[in-house]
Amino acid sequence: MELLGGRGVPLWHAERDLAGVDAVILPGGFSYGDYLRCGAIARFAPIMEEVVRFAAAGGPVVGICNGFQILCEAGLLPGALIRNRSLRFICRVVHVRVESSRSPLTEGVAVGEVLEIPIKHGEGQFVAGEEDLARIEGEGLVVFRYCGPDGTVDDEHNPNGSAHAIAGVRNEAGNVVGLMPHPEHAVDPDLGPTGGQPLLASLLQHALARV
Amino acid sequence: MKHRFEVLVTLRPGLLDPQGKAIEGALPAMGWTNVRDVRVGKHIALTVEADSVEAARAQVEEMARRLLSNPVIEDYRILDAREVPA
Amino acid sequence: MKHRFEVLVTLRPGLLDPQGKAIEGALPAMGWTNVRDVRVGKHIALTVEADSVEAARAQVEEMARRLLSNPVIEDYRILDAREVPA
Amino acid sequence: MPEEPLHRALGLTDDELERIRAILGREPNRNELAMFSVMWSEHCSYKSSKVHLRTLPTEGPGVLVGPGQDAGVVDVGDGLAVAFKMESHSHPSAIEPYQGAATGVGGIIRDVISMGARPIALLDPLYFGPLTEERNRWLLEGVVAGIGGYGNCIGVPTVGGEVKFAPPHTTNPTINVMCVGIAPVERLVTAARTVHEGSYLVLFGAATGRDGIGGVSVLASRTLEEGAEESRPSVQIGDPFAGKLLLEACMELAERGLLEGLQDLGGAGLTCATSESAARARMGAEIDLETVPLRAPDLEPFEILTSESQERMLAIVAPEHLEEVRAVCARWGLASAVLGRMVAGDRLRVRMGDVVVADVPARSLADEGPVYHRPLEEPGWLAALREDDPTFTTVTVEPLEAFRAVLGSPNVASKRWVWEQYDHLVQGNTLAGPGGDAALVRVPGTMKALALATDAKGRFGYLDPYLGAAHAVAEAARNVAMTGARPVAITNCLNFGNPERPEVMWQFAESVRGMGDACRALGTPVTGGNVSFYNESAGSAIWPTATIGMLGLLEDHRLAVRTAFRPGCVVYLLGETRPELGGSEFAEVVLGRVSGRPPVLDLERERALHRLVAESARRGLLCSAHDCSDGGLAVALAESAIAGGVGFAVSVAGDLPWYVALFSESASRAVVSVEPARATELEDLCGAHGVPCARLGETGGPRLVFDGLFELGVDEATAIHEEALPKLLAG
Ligand SMILES: Nc1ncnc2c1ncn2[C@@H]1O[C@H](COP(=O)(O)OP(=O)(O)O)[C@@H](O)[C@H]1O
Ligand SMILES: [Mg+2]
Repeated sequence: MELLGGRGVPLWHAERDLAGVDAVILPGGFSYGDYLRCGAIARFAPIMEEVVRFAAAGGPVVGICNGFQILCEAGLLPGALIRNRSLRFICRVVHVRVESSRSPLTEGVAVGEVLEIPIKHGEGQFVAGEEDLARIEGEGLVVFRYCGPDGTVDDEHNPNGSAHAIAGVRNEAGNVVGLMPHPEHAVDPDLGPTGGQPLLASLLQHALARV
Repeated sequence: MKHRFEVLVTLRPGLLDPQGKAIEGALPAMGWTNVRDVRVGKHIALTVEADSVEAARAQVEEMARRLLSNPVIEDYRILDAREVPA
Repeated sequence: MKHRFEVLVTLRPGLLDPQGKAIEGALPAMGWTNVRDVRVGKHIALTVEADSVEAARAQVEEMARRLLSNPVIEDYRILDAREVPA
Repeated sequence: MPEEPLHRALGLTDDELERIRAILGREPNRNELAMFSVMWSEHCSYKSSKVHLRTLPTEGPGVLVGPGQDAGVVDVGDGLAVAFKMESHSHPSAIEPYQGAATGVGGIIRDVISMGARPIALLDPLYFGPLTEERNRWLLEGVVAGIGGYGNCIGVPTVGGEVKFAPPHTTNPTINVMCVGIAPVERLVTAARTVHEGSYLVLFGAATGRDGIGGVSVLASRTLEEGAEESRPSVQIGDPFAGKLLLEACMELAERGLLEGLQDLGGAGLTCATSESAARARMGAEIDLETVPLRAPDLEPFEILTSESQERMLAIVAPEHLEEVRAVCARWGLASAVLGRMVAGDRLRVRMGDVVVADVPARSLADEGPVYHRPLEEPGWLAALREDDPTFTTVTVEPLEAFRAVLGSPNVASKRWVWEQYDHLVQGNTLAGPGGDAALVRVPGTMKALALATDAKGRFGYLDPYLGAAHAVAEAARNVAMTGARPVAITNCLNFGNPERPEVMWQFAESVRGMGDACRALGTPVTGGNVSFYNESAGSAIWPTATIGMLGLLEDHRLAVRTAFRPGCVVYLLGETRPELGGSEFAEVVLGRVSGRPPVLDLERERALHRLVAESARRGLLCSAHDCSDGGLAVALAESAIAGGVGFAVSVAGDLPWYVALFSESASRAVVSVEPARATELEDLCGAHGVPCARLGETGGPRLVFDGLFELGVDEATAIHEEALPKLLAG
């Protein structure tokens, strides 16, 4: 965030205070070792009560990877994430296509834009029951889909077997969004692709506009 | 009193089970071609200290629903309690 | 005939179970302070086509030993078979 | 049948028992016997290897901590130090690959943490039997998943390593792991810290169970009733989440300056940690085992003393910091226990409540173990094997066919299947992850980067252990140098068979000699390492496998050179190609022979090459650089092409037969490319450094063109290289 001019404030899981931040990012990592299910235990962390309240009040909340899993577990986002279809952890740069501009991450990004961002997860296969899936698609809640470099969505470019190649979704209100790829690992050109830049820039814009 | 329970958490029918599929895929190479519908879930055993088995069971029920399973994709089942010698 | 079995694969006693430990550690914060000895294992359900339930069971036994569990760290148990309507 | 005496059942010889009696001036009790047996084991005492390891060069301008502590430490400037160490976890991994490898990662991470350094990178050199066997596939899959399972979860990127295959590893897979950490120099927790009398020994982290006490369990089986075996796990389970909490707690303790000492509990558990802490401080210690948090009830004193339960650390804490230390532990959700205190004198006195259960001089356990000059003898079969030189056999295979075979051989093929299972990005400093010659990790807060590579040359070592180890050092240094970095220092893991067999001991001694000579010549001191003996079954040992972990330093990461070709550049081969196919990939894969002599190694030439590449990198001269190793020039060219998705047209015409020119594994060579406008500058620089250079051709186009020999598409070469491993693993 700092690279883009924002300021990060780390929040401790056992606290109950969001320290007045303008946006909440639940980062990746392995909360509680991801034992049981990814995010299953973390979503009961005391700070999550505040995050739920913040989200209900329309505050922008972004979940990345493990953070996405936590938001699904907490019921803030639809669906669930299970083990990759290969059953193996995957760390690789993928392409995702932006499917909706109605999220704090994509407000400033055109639908159809293709971004290069790394994924690194063992449990990133997005699933939902048939009805849920129909609703997610019907209401346009899909924010990102895995795709090829030219934007084609097909099985070959679906790294983990996610239903409908879904890489990220939002809630109905559009203020909570989660995704498996790691935009924060795609900001610094020294380290590789920079597909995360427009997303995090959009989040900053969005958060500032609300102040 | 201590009661030991076993909770079985299974993936909802209709959802794809990558682990089950992998096992099914490995079986023929080992000579077993007659196995179908392999589904992998979780088995969680735990001991609850409670005054009655009913109270203990109610608590396990709640833990299974809220923590041990994710209702979006999983079902659970509780196996009978055994009393554990103190 | 088709028979459905359930195999429970559990970590051997004495072995550290990090998953169980993490769950146990998280429970008090959710208000459950009376739970101990949480152990997490696997539940595998599968359907075997065989002439007799005995033959099916023997096969499940062998699959559990050779493929579904690693005897160095795990034990297994087979729940009763149910006949599955064809 | 008379029962075997207890000390022998514990692995102590009669002589060793005599020494223990002499030290104590009495009969040791059971607990003491257990303590001596674990501390005087090969694993902890290095009794067979010590005399050889002493000959290694361990000092250099940047070395802050050499061998002897949990990890070596090197000064990298800007007030920062790098701690690094390698270890083997082969035996546990052979039984339960996932957990064996996972706990290996946890263990090596704790070694680095013990120095007060934050782990920033992992590398994993792995050696398996051929993947045509199902068990070897199971081992590889489990080990890789286990390394990822632990490393990914704890948040340390796995940025490199290697995977090689050789038949002797079928029964004995070799699993090495290296960890690299970083700390401000003044925050290091080294043995140089002053420990005060009366300071507390604080054990924190996981509870203690009956883990890894296999060796001394005979004590139990003689006293406990039948059936107790059940509860004695032979395999340990990794708990990366607990490891993560431990890591963060240790970092906070080190940052706040609350520690006089810090040590992980690894082999020999509490016995090792307490006796070494006391011995290092030239003091004694008094501890009470009743304070140790237990995972299973009713552990006996000897079990608590020797348990190898994971995710535990021992801190030495001054009384005024005790409360703060315990508070930090509590904040990270870790149990802590005050075991006892440091005392004057030299005794390690262990109580269980009011009863003294052991009382021994700490140094006798930690420093005064037996030292053996084991007999050495060159194996009788070696001379004939060496004479059988594959270099001048008649080669009937077509060049293209040979090229396909070598490029797709498991040793040479892409290891993407492996390293895609590792999070190599976490922590956000990975400038270059797996896939190139060396990984590059940014030193936070500076423009510097660490260049990291691991290498072993088992096949060369089999034919000539001296050269095998020396080549491993040279290749690791070369890999690091290809990025433009300067090789700085090494750590290592020496994997061998049974040291009680003279031929194994000879292989070991020769390898140490080769490693030492190469390190001296290249100016890369040995800062630490690990010896893993007894890697054999039924008298058949693994090939002598000296694994080298090289640390290099790149002053400005923006100058880093990469492997990949880009179009429109001129390609050069640096170094000299000789008719050397002994022990080569070509000889094994195409001719079906592992024989002959390994290539000659001229360490001055090697060093000249490294200096040349470093200088070229400083000038921003190179478009790409990649060393020639397994598979020789042909593979080096192909890998640069595949990495860049760019073809080339080269001519390797000369006096050498095509298969020598393409596949000889002569040392000290590299393939580099430059902009045409700067070709003469490179040639001049080569002249100045005394490095032979030959212009091979140009980069560009979609094909790999070996003029007059064969050509194939980049996409086809990529497919051969990328698909070999996944295909084999699919069974
Ligand atoms: N087990 C592994 N873990 C991580 N990276 C690996 C592993 N095996 C190979 N690699 C990576 O693949 C690349 C090629 O490996 P290798 O052929 O051994 O390189 P070299 O011949 O240059 O020593 C290196 O970047 C290496 O780090
Ligand atoms: Mg190389």
